[in-house]
Amino acid sequence: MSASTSPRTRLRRGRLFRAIPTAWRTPLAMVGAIIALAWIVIALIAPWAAPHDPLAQQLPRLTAPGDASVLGTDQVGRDVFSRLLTGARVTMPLALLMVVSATVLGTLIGSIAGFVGGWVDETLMRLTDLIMAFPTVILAMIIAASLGPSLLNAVIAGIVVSWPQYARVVRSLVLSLRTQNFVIAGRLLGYSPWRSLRSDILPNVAGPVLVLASLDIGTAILLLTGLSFLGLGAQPPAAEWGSMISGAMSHIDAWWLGVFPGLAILTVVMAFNFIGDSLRDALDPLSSAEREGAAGGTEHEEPAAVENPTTEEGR
Amino acid sequence: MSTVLEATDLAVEYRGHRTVRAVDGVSLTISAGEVLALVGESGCGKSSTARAVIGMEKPHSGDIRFRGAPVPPLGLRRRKAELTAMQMVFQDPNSSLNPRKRVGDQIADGVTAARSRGLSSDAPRQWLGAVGLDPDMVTRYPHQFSGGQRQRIAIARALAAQPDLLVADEPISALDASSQSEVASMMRRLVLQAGAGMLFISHDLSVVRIMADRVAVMYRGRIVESGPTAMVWADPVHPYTKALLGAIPHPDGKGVLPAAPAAEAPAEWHEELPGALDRG
Amino acid sequence: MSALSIRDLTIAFGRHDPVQVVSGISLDLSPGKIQGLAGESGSGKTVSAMAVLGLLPATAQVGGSIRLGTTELVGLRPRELNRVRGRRIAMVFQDPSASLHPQLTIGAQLTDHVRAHLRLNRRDARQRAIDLLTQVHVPDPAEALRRYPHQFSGGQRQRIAIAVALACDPEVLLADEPTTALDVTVQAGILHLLRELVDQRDLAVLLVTHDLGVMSAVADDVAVMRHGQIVESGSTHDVFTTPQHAYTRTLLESMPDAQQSLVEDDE
Amino acid sequence: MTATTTSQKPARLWQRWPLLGYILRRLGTSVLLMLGVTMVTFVLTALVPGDPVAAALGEGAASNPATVAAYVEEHGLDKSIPERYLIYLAALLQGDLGTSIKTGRPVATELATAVPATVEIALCAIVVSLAVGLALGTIAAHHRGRATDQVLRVVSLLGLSVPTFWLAIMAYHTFFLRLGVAPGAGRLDPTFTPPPTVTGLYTVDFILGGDPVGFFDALAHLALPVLVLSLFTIGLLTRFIRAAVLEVLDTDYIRAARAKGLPRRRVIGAYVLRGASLPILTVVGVAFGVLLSGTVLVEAVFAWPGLGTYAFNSAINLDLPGVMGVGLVVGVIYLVINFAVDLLYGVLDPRVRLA
Repeated sequence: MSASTSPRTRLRRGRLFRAIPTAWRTPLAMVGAIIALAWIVIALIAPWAAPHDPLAQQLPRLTAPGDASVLGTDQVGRDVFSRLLTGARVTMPLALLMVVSATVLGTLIGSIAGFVGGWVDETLMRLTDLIMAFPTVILAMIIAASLGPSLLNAVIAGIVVSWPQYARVVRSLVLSLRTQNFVIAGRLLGYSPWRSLRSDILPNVAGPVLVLASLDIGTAILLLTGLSFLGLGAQPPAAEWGSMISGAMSHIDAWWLGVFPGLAILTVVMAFNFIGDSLRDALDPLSSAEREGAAGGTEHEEPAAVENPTTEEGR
Repeated sequence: MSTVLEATDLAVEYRGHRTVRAVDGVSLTISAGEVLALVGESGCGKSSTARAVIGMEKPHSGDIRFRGAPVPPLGLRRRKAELTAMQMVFQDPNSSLNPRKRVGDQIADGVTAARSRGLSSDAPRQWLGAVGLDPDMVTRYPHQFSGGQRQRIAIARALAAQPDLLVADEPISALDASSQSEVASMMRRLVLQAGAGMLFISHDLSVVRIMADRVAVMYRGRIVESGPTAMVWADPVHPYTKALLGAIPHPDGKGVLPAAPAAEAPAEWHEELPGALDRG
Repeated sequence: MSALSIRDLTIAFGRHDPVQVVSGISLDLSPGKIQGLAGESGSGKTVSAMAVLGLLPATAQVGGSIRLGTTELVGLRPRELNRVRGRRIAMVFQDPSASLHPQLTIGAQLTDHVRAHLRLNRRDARQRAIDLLTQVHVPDPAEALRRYPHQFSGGQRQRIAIAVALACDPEVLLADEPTTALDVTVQAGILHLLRELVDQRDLAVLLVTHDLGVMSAVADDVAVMRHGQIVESGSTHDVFTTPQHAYTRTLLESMPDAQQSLVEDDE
Repeated sequence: MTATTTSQKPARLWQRWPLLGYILRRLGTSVLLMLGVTMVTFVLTALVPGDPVAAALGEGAASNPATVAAYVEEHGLDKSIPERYLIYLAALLQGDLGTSIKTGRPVATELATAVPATVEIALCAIVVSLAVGLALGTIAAHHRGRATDQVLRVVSLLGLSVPTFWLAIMAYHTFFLRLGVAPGAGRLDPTFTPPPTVTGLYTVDFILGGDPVGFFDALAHLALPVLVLSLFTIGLLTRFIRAAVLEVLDTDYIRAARAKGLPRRRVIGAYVLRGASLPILTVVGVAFGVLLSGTVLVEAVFAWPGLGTYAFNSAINLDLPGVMGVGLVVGVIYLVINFAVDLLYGVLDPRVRLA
């Protein structure tokens, strides 16, 4: 068997929609999905669920968690619990916006670079090189500071620093797909370049890009809260997790000010990472736990028979 | 018989830190209703020749004509309708089909290509039947088939375009031994029924023997011997052809070890024997 | 007397819903003989060979008995198994460019197990490696030890892989499709080498291959596998000339050798 | 591919000495990349809506037109942007990185202390992450699908999910303020004087200066920031090394090594890890960039006078020379890492070396 593609890439393609149901069945993905769902519900009902106005400075200051206020109050008498719930409405949609924009932008640029090739490819790839030469937080920080501190500018900075990774991945996928036999077969049958891209290439890019994006949601939340922590994102008095932690720095003995927003970020990011990792696992036959049946040890023959009961005799 | 393909003095080079000339002055012609087999061992340039003929590889020099008109390399642009009369079947059945598209739709693309040249073609269901699969499988996706079945589908898609020339690059080497000669015979039958010609690339001389009208043996980028299959098989002239034929083990139960060449690449294999070319 | 005796070997994959891929095969390997195991992909021939050396993944369940002399190999503890592997039973794989480590020199791969098993010092191990390379006809053995696999041709790589397998003088050699990845002229050379080594060293060989031509050329006895079972076995001559089982007949009839040319004589 | 090698054309210089050609090409692209990086940084900071004059002078002084005019004049802000860029480049060629608008000190001097401070943290963190990641990743791969693997998977994903700045605060609060087992912020206890500068890495300089007490104090100050910073990269490396090892475990050469009867430890050490070394090397390069990102946030908590702190101060003050300096340094670090990774490829893979 001298197949030109490795079994890995061969199996990975086209498995996306069968992979999603498989991924859901693993406990890790279930836990992730439940936590993520819980936070999404919180974000939706926060205005009604919050016991106090998250911005109102009307409670006694710096009271520890207790009967009066579930998670205590901050230095100006705001309710930490209400601010925590409201914070979910701020970070998650913006992180999603950031990831979706970066994915679309990166996919667009990556597929143009890979498909057109030549100097267009060269130029675009040097551009990604430039951006990727900077550590993401440092570049995002410079951009956010230049544009002026605001949450929206932090999102813009986040998009600028994160699209190149999608462009790189999509480009290399497109490049390898372009030489795949089925794409060439399409061209020999008279496909236009556009049709080739739309029907042969992009559908097969979708899976890996989706995995990348799902894993990137957590990173996006970390970046946005990090920039807010530095004072380059959400501005006071907004109820945002990163800036809540920043505010807690000057009242270090009031532990509840810092601990809870941090746990909020941790659980949300973890939930999306669990989901993303399970999805990657399901799409990648090698790193998966090899759920039953075909074992990784015998690539030569048996797995084909076990995995794929339709044999030659079946016709 | 009309000539469908004429390649003259074809050369293909690969640039790296060392430029490698994979095909070094190959000329061949294929007529309608004829199967030409190009045989040789790995790295001899037979696949590069096939890829250059169809336009996947830009030749370094030489001339390729399909029905008298030059074949431009497959670029970014859409291929002209006339050139969809050249089709190809690839070696690896797993990458030959789009995993995200129903096989019926992929065969239908072949039918569309035939229509674009004003020809009629059967429906995808009938094509599946023609290659020995259940017509009801048109709605399935490639992953629901075995490697051998996928190769049959790829053949159906190429033939649905009603080609005048089918280029087949090791189309059977990834299949189970027991179905190799059956698929090869089926390809010959269907191509000849359609009045087309076929360039059949293979490293397996025993399969070539039963299905090729003519055979060309390649060694290190050059054709060293060519002629009617039966003649080359029965009476090889070039030392390399002799070695190649002598090395084939036969399943006859006699326990005879095939002849092994004395060295890895004896000098005599490089000889040019004009008498060995275009025999018959 | 048989060197290796396989009795009622069964192999299944999966813990909860096991799929049986080998269901009760028995084979005997004798010194100086090549026992062929033929079959198409998915018939279970490769996993059977892997099971002998305990190379199957943890999800595999192996039943039955595999005896090497007086040692039972099924269920043997890893430490004891390692005393058998490479020392008494060795294996050659299909693709020599995959079975040799690309980042280690030939010398390292040829001597590390020799030193582990036979407790030789560096110099003796090196000398032994040179002798081995000479036996498998690799030119300039001393120089070859310093080189890496990619610097050799496919045929030489397989010769080196055979030398690695034979380095500790094993009694049994398992050869899994040893010529499938090679060109036919190179294959002929390897088959000659295999026969030569079997005769010289009185090796017992299990030759797994789908290629009936190869099987017919070198095997003394043949077993034909299908769906995890042996459907027919016997001396190579008998099985190839007077096949008893319908499946064997189908296999042989599908070979190009058995078929008439489809080309009609125009003249 | 075989066939003949054509050699009609006379071999060029770089064809005869491939290594020389490689280094020249490498230098060329490096210069281009550095030009690009400075340009990006320049354009970013010069074109944006923020007002550096106001940022530098403060609200009061910025309302005085004379002060503003003098300031603009002094820093050449009245010139066009391309002009200013060229002036900057000309100075750069003479090794002049300009003067910080905010502090009035030469940027080069400030970076000379900031960069080693960060490099010290990042180097320690990469060593810790790689050691832990190699161990955990290999263990996880060997126990694929079993409980150990699942636990390690959750642990490494947790590492990827913790907000670094929060963890830094929690660690500082717990180990310094509460338990008192860790030293406070900064690179040294205030009672110590920094060692004579040789490398700029305090630990190394203390050893070179023969001061063991200072060395241990510097090491103690490094501990918390390094551990906090490493958590994310440990998660990253563990996941990745697991995947790389799994891929290698499924190769014929590992089956062949096992079939030779080599002890398990030797199979892992000599065969598996060597086989996985190239992808691991690649991800270590990536991890270094991630670490540099993390330093910005961790340095802010531990009052560490490093590159991250410097970048932050320059950015919020829209201090153009400072930001440009950061961009340059970051570009150089990126190039050095990539170059090191490429060289190591050659060391680890004979196919690259001999090609």
